Amino acid sequence: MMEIVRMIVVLSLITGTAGFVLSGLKVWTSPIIESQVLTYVQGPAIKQVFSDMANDPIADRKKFPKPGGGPEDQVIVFPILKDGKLKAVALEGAGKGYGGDVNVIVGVDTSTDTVVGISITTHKETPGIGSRVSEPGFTKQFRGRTLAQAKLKKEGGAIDAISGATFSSIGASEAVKQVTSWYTALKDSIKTTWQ
Amino acid sequence: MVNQQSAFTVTAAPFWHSGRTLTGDMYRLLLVLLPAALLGMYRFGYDALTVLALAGLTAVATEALVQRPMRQTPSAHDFTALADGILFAFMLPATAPWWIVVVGSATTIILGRMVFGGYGGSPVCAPAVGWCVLTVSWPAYMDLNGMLLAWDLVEPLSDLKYFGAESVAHITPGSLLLGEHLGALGASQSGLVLLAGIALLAMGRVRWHIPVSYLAGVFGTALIYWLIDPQLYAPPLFHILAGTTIFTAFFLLPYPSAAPVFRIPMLLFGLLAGALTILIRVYGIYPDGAPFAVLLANLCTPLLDLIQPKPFGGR
Amino acid sequence: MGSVASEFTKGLWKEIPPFRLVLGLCPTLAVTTSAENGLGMGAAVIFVLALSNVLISLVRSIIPKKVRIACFIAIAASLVVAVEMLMQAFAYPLYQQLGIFVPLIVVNCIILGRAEAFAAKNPPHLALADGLGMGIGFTLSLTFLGSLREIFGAGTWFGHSLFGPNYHPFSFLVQAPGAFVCLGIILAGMNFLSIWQAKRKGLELDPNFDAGCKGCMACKKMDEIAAQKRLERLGAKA
Amino acid sequence: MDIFLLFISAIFVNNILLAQYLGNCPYLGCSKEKSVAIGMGAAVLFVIVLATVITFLIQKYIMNPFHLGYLQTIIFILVIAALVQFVEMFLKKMVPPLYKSLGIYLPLITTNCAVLGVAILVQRKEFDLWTSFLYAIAASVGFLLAIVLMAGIRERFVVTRIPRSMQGVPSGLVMAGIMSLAFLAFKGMIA
Repeated sequence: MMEIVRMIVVLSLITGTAGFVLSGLKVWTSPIIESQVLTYVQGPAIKQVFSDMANDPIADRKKFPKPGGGPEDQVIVFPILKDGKLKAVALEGAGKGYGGDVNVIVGVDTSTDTVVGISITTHKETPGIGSRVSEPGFTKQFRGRTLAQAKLKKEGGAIDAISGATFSSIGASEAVKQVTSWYTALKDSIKTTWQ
Repeated sequence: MVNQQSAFTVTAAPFWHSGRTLTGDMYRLLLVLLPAALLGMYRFGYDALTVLALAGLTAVATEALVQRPMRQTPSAHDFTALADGILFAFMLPATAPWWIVVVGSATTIILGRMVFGGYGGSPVCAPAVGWCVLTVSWPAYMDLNGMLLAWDLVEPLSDLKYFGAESVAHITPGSLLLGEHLGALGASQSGLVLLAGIALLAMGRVRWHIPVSYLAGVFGTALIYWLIDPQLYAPPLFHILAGTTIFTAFFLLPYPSAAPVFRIPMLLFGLLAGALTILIRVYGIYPDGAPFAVLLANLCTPLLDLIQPKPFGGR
Repeated sequence: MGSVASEFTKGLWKEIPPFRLVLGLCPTLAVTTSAENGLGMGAAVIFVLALSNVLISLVRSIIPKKVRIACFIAIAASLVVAVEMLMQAFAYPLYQQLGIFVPLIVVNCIILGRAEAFAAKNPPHLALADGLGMGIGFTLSLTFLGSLREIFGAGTWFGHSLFGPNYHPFSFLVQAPGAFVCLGIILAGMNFLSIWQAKRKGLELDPNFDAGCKGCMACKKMDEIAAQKRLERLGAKA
Repeated sequence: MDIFLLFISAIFVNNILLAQYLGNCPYLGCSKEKSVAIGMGAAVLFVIVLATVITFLIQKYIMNPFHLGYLQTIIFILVIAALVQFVEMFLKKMVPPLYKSLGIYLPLITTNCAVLGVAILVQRKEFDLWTSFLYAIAASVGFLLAIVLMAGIRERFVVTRIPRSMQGVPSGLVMAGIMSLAFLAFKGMIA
């Protein structure tokens, strides 16, 4: 009996201490991890869309409540500033492709409300077929489109789907649509945040 | 450690020697391959001779070098290393750069046999190991079409891979048999290699089971694909005559220590390798999958050999 | 029991982990495609191994024998989670490169092997020396193997081009088969050295020199099972 | 058809041992005898499938709702360790014949990185439960195939003149390399 009690006490002591230390570590590292992930996953994609940035959108990012989401859901907005003034914003959206979510960074010009460009951050599409959504041949089409045009032609937009990779194209286009809807809903609060 | 030769010496005198020796076997092997090598030299010129000589020389030298620290008696005189080197060179493009030949030939000897104790200990076909290592390392230098740009011909299997069955429809079995196309140095001289193989069969140096069942496996699998869609897949005879198929059947697959020894396992072994060859040619990224198929089949050898005849009176 | 110095240095050569004690093969094979990855993985292992050794040695008297393995695993796993978080926070590209092999440090036999074979029986300062020594030995081996594969397989070292554009890298080495072959040849070289040394000094060769993963309980048990099966078969035949 | 591709991919193209380097310790440790290899392979298959399904459910219904994702490693390994113990006790009591053939391998499997590896892989690949289950089966069949082929070959090493310094693990590793080379033939068959 003594033995079993000792086993339970020791085991729970060890796991308890471990849990305590780890949750402390988690609280300390999670903001650093978040910015690291953003720098290495979203950062390059944002750079691809905005080749001439003056600020660091990752450091200047702000969180907004997700339109239509629950009280805890948030959207991260990356501002592109010029001379301290807001020029454009980048948001990341996701759409369901063939193999899983297609995540897309979409840059939107805040003065004209047009798409500056898109860049695929992560996807699980078939290499060589669905993965062509991340090639310039597809992403370039979004450049300079108005928010209403930035969807596939069969949905009334101006974008050609990649032949043979319809699902992946739909996924990317869904992600862009998600971003444009968020942008439209958040436009005013974005503009007041950065002027 | 029951590892030394003593594991075998459990017999009683007197003995009768069959007259068959390792040296004699290798001597015959090299002799029957000579016509194909000569035709290869005639077609691809001086380069082919250099590749053959370099591969053979490196193989012998590597074996001698590695045998010293292994404390084995040097065995260059039994021609096994030379034969492995030549078999390996037969699968190279004739214009292969010298360093690729040296590295490949050394790999053949070291990875293919010396790490397993030398000729007879290797569980896989040594020249196929050398070829596969080179193919995964330097695909550009092993690409037959790309390496033989100076000739006006094409390599049928690469064409099949990249341009589809139509592009090889005009190639007749006769021209394949005569080797009137680009291909591996010696292995693509299908007609002469076939004659060499038949000569080995006739001399009793190779048993018929493996080559015949391999060719049957290639033919059968290719036939299935061809019947499904003759527009998309090449005819079975093309697969048998193109590339290194015949060379594989007679010289790589029956590699002594790496092939099964009983009849039914040998037949299954050949069929398996044949089917794998076609599967790799149809779905894989390598135009000619025969040596890969050899390696894969070799891996199954010990399991296939479990199908044994029952000893008389055994339980 | 030896001194701190001898416990530390044995991990560097005499019992250098993946080469002499065949421990922790999976990460050794998987992450050594470049010298940098080998070094990064090694650093993570040093951290986990040294700390787990110290912690286990500290609590060794209160752990009941029956659940000791569970306790070791719990301690090692917490440390691995800590490493995962620290790595994500401060070396994210490396974390991406090493991928699934960071969490898998917890089942690396080197951690449990040292816990069972050393830390559970020795005071903390010796356990620390042992953990550091083994960890550094592991890092050295991984960096060595990584350098070898990177230099010949890609023509670079820590990302710097070495031989210029005319070198055609032997990319077999950075692919999966090359990992196995390279490690196999290195192990053979170490064995060759042991045999040669033993012969030169006129000593008996350690009969276990090629017994495989010595510190890992699994392999010892495995040999027992194999021997038992063999006996059973012989018994059945007789 | 997708299931077929998943199986081909996990068994041949991305073999868990030969291409993903998971579970190499038992691969080299238990491949000296065919009977041991088959026993180990079967035990691994059993445990991987069970552990993958259970850790999947724990991840989905306990860890995700409570935001405990960062404790994945520690929770998974403790669950696997407990699971293996439990399975061993269960088999011993309820199915003695199965325990006799698989039981001896079970305690060794806790520290097999293939088990934890597959459990974490299906989480990283974001498979659903059914796909995870199938992937676990396919991956462990790949393990079984590789280890049995290897055992067949290594049994023959006993009668060859392998140099002294190559005996045991080194020759096993080189053979694993050649096996992995042969499996590269399947490269490109499935992306």
